[in-house]
Amino acid sequence: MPQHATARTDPTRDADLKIADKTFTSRLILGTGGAANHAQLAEAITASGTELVTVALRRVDPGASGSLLDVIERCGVELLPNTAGCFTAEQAVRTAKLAREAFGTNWIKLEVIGDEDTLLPDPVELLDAAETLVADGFTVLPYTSDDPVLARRLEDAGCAAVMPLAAPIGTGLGVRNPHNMALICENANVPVVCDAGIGTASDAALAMELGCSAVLLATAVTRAADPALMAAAMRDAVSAGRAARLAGRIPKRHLANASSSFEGMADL
Amino acid sequence: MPQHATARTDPTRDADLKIADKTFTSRLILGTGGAANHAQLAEAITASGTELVTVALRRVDPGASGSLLDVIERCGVELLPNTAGCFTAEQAVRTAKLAREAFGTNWIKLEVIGDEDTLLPDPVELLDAAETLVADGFTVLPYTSDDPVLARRLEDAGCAAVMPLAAPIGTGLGVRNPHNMALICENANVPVVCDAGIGTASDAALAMELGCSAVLLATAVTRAADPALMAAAMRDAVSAGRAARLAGRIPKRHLANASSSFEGMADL
Amino acid sequence: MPQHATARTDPTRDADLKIADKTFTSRLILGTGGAANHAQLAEAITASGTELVTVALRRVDPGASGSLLDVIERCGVELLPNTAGCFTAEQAVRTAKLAREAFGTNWIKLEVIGDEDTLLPDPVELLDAAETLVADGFTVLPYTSDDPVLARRLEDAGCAAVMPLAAPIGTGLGVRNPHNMALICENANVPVVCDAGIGTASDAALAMELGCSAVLLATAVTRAADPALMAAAMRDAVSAGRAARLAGRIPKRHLANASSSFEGMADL
Amino acid sequence: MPQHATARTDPTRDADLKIADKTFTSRLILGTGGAANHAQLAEAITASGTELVTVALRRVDPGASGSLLDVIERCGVELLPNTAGCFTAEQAVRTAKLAREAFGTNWIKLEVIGDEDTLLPDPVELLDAAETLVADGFTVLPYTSDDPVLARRLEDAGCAAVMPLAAPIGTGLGVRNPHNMALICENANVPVVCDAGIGTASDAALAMELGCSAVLLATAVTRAADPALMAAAMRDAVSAGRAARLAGRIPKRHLANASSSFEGMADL
Amino acid sequence: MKIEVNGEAREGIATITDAVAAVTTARRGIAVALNGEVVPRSEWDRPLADGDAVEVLTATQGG
Amino acid sequence: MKIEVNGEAREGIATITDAVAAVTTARRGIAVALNGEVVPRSEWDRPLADGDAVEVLTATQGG
Amino acid sequence: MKIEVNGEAREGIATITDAVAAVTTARRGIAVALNGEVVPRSEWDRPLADGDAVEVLTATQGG
Amino acid sequence: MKIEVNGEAREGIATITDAVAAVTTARRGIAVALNGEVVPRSEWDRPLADGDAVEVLTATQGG
Repeated sequence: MPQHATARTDPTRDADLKIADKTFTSRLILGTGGAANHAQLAEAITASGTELVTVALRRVDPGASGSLLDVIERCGVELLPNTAGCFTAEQAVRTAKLAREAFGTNWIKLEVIGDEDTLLPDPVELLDAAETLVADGFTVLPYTSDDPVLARRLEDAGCAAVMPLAAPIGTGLGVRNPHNMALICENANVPVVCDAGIGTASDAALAMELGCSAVLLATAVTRAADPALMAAAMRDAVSAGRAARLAGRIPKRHLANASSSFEGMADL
Repeated sequence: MPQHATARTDPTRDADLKIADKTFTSRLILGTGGAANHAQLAEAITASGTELVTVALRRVDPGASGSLLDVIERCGVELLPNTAGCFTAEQAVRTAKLAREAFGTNWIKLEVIGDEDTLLPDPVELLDAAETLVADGFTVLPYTSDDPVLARRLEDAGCAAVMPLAAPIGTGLGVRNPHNMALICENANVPVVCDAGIGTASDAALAMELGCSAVLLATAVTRAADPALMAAAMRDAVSAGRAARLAGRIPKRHLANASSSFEGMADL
Repeated sequence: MPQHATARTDPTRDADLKIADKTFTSRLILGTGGAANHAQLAEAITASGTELVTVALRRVDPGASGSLLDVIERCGVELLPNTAGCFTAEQAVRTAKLAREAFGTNWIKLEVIGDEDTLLPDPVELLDAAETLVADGFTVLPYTSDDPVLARRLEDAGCAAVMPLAAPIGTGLGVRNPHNMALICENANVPVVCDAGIGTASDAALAMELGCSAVLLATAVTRAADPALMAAAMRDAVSAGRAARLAGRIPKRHLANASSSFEGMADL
Repeated sequence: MPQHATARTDPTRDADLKIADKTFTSRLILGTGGAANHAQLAEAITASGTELVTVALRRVDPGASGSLLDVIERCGVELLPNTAGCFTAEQAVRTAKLAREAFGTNWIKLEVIGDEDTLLPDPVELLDAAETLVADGFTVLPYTSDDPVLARRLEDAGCAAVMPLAAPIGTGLGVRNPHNMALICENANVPVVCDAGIGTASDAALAMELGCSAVLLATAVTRAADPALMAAAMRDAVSAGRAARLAGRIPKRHLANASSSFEGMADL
Repeated sequence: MKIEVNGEAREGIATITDAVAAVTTARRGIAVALNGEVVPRSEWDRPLADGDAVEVLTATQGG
Repeated sequence: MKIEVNGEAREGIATITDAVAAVTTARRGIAVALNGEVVPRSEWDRPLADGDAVEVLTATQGG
Repeated sequence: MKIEVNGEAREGIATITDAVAAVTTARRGIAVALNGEVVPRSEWDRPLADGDAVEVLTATQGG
Repeated sequence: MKIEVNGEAREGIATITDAVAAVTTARRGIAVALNGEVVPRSEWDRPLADGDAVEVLTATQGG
């Protein structure tokens, strides 16, 4: 029974996250952008309990001290390259192929940006790039808007997951449109990963309660005053939100529902 | 370093909850009302990690099977009696004295209700009862509205903590007025315990992020489809919210803040 | 029929606002505080369509240019003195009596503040003052928190209306707790006037939709960039919110409800 | 001065709504779908003050009593045909051409739906149809999601306005994502019309406050308990929201800002 | 000759004018599609072919 | 002598100890009110008077 | 004799009428408190005592 | 012969291997694009032509 209790109280135990051919125990994916240095990043990765971290592809910097890949390797986590910064499907496809060559993985976090102020995705270019990369054998995880129709089309195009944003990258505004996020989760047949816009723990918990299978965040942790502590907060928030979703929350009521029965009240 | 990491990732390590003369590692207080049976209650208490549970005082039920006190004792947690169901200061004071006699504790969760549909507290009777009980040597934890002025007056009256509601008892509406809750936390010199109205994990995390020292809930766990799993969710949500508060969240922005720098973009 | 239409489209026609012995066509009460000068104030009063404006009682200022009373008289509106700035029941009662002497009205907007940073009311002092003033024959309109129990007690004390705040004075945060505001309106047998905290038109409309009988605001208009235009906005927002409440809004749905039927679609 | 006041208090006076070659005094566009009968529809159109109403194109119904076109003509408003119910660009383009033939207008409310449960637009088909229709000389008003990038692309395609949804058609959920709506308004160089999802007056006012140039709604009025009264509410809400936007609202504050100065307080 | 008008098979329909007359007496606010393509009123008299599908459309309440 | 115990009239109840025994065998976590006022266990043997109302209370699930 | 009017010590003030005249020429919308208690206009001529505090109040902009 | 490596014109670069060596000693986690197209490591020794643009890329922190 304590054993049972343990099982019950660890929702990930009986429900690992499966994306394409891989299985993860942690439902938190960490972006590495924004960390002040490699030591701080390593501490945050460890505290977050994540098993998958994103990286960008950029020109080698002759002056760089230490290798990001070494940090990731030391932390024992897998790497997910992204196409951040691309504005066209062609640019994104080329970047994905370079990432495959550089890191020996066919997994790609597909980003095709349509606006440099909001960094919001371009729906047409994104779908185009997704179709091309799926055809080329990539496991495509697209960063998308919270549009349920676009999410469906990305899934139909063969994406291994859909990653709708909570809010624009780095804004920390949390889930701006819980209704859309819920609609996406209700209709998706692939994992839904809430990607971008998370600011604090309750945002991450809410995303999971709405039905997301995982949360991807970077800035919220890497730019927090204490990244490692915020990473731990996000780790707990994601499992809390997942457990709450599975546990079946009470309905919302307009009027009260006594938790202490009036029955047996003394006549004082 | 892993040791350090552990310390960093366990915000309660360096910051236990102190109320009056007692110290708690857990920042979740569980109400026992609403549980289907003692076995389910015990499982929820264990999964929640709580160290303090509330009980009501009622006429002995000759037909009752098993003793609630035995359950609480077996779980190794402390007991906090309440004055639930009282509509006047006099009734509440008498109930508190009976609880002290019955359980040998001078701690009391003070409830004085002003309306039977919403079970919202009566500010005048509540303050009156608090003053009387403090003068009689009780450690008074008042269940109060989210009115910052009333919270201040209860603190001035000598209450050991103030326990503003998130929403009416059992409604599961979450923190209805985060602004008031934040104002109370900013000004309080005693622990603020968010009491009543929590529905799901993100609600509890938010309460902690707003500055609460702990969360007290019953219905959200005891009436969930899977109480033990929801108890675990609340346990994690409270530590997530606490850690996020301590970690210093990122500011909210209107426009995006790139987590992947554009610097070093390849020309593709 | 156009006549009918007119009647239908003017919700105030068949439903004037009655407080104590007076009847008002406008459901907007304007506070005069914060206006840059008397001319701007007069313009705002006219544009707002209000019939009742609040004033404070202060030491005569020998250097004052022009009389506020003349402005109010020229605008042809009635005056409602307040007890703003009082921290105790005694102070408020004395101020009310001085206002009655100065302006020849027994109407008083009762304010008893409990905190100088938030200017939130003190529930105990407020109720005490209300009882004293009602006994002395005043028509008491108390500025109160959004606590439904306190509102009930003020009504029971004989207040002619209850005036719960949307948010603290001058914050412009809008209705912080629509649930409490709705609970107050559902249970009140006197007019509920939403007082303080309104920032923009949609806030005022929402207050009326929640069931308020009127809205009282000052800062939102007097400190807007264009006070007269904002006054017109508030005039329209209050009648819009009132009409929407009376018109019976559609229910909220999770999924769509086609406004263009699919029936008769051409086969193209 | 009263003349001035009038001007000031009628924000539409100095700021009519211009779309393509037409100018409107009213900023409310009414959908005719959902009305119980023609009489009720006529009453709602009149009460709303609208100058433009939408209609769908369907197979002639031999059993239909009376002509919708006669109703619209009698009300003296213009007609805006839509492509409601179309799921592909081709279908929508054909429908638009038929509408042009039937009604002698090259204005079209372009709808291309991507999901029958939510009736949310399909971004790819929508943009494709918009480009085709613009090339064919249509004045295209696309019903779109609240995605700022898609809105930009529709504007770049030559649409005369963009019409982002507040929420799915007929849900009455109001502006689900004010942040996106504000971003669209900040960046658009054509009028932004908030289309679909409005439930009540405060929703319409908020849409205007966020920067929309107009509001298009049907169900909220036609399916209200009293359509004519709700139409009047929406008329006032739209002008209230517009005026509030132009008037420059006060900033939101965390703490209070006294509307009655403490200066000159009597010593009582 | 079998012609489909608004989804119903009909006999004795030689032209679009016939097809329109078969379902409505109204002339204002009517548009016709022949096999999916709009047919301007000026061409309503051109003969139909067996199996042609005619859609006769007008305004209905819509959002 | 008529004594009310937890709202029910009872016969043959001379002391609070009798009243408690009438409704429960438990001793731990029990408190007694006589006519609304708490009675410490040390005084449970003092005789009751006709019409006395005794409340015998214990812990139940509560929020 | 020292009288305080609206917080300022003044000389040569014998009655409330004097006190009012010392700070304003207005008569409408004025109320007077003597040592905290309101004084009806009918009693403005009663003599003041040394140390009396007079408040002369009127309407100002307020929310 | 002028070759551009990561946006900088360089001399004495005959192959991609030379280009890579010019900017980094690392071999792991490196990818190369020649005029926009990825070049697998097996082809790094093929000669470059005048005006070729080489991009030598690796992992950096990204969200």
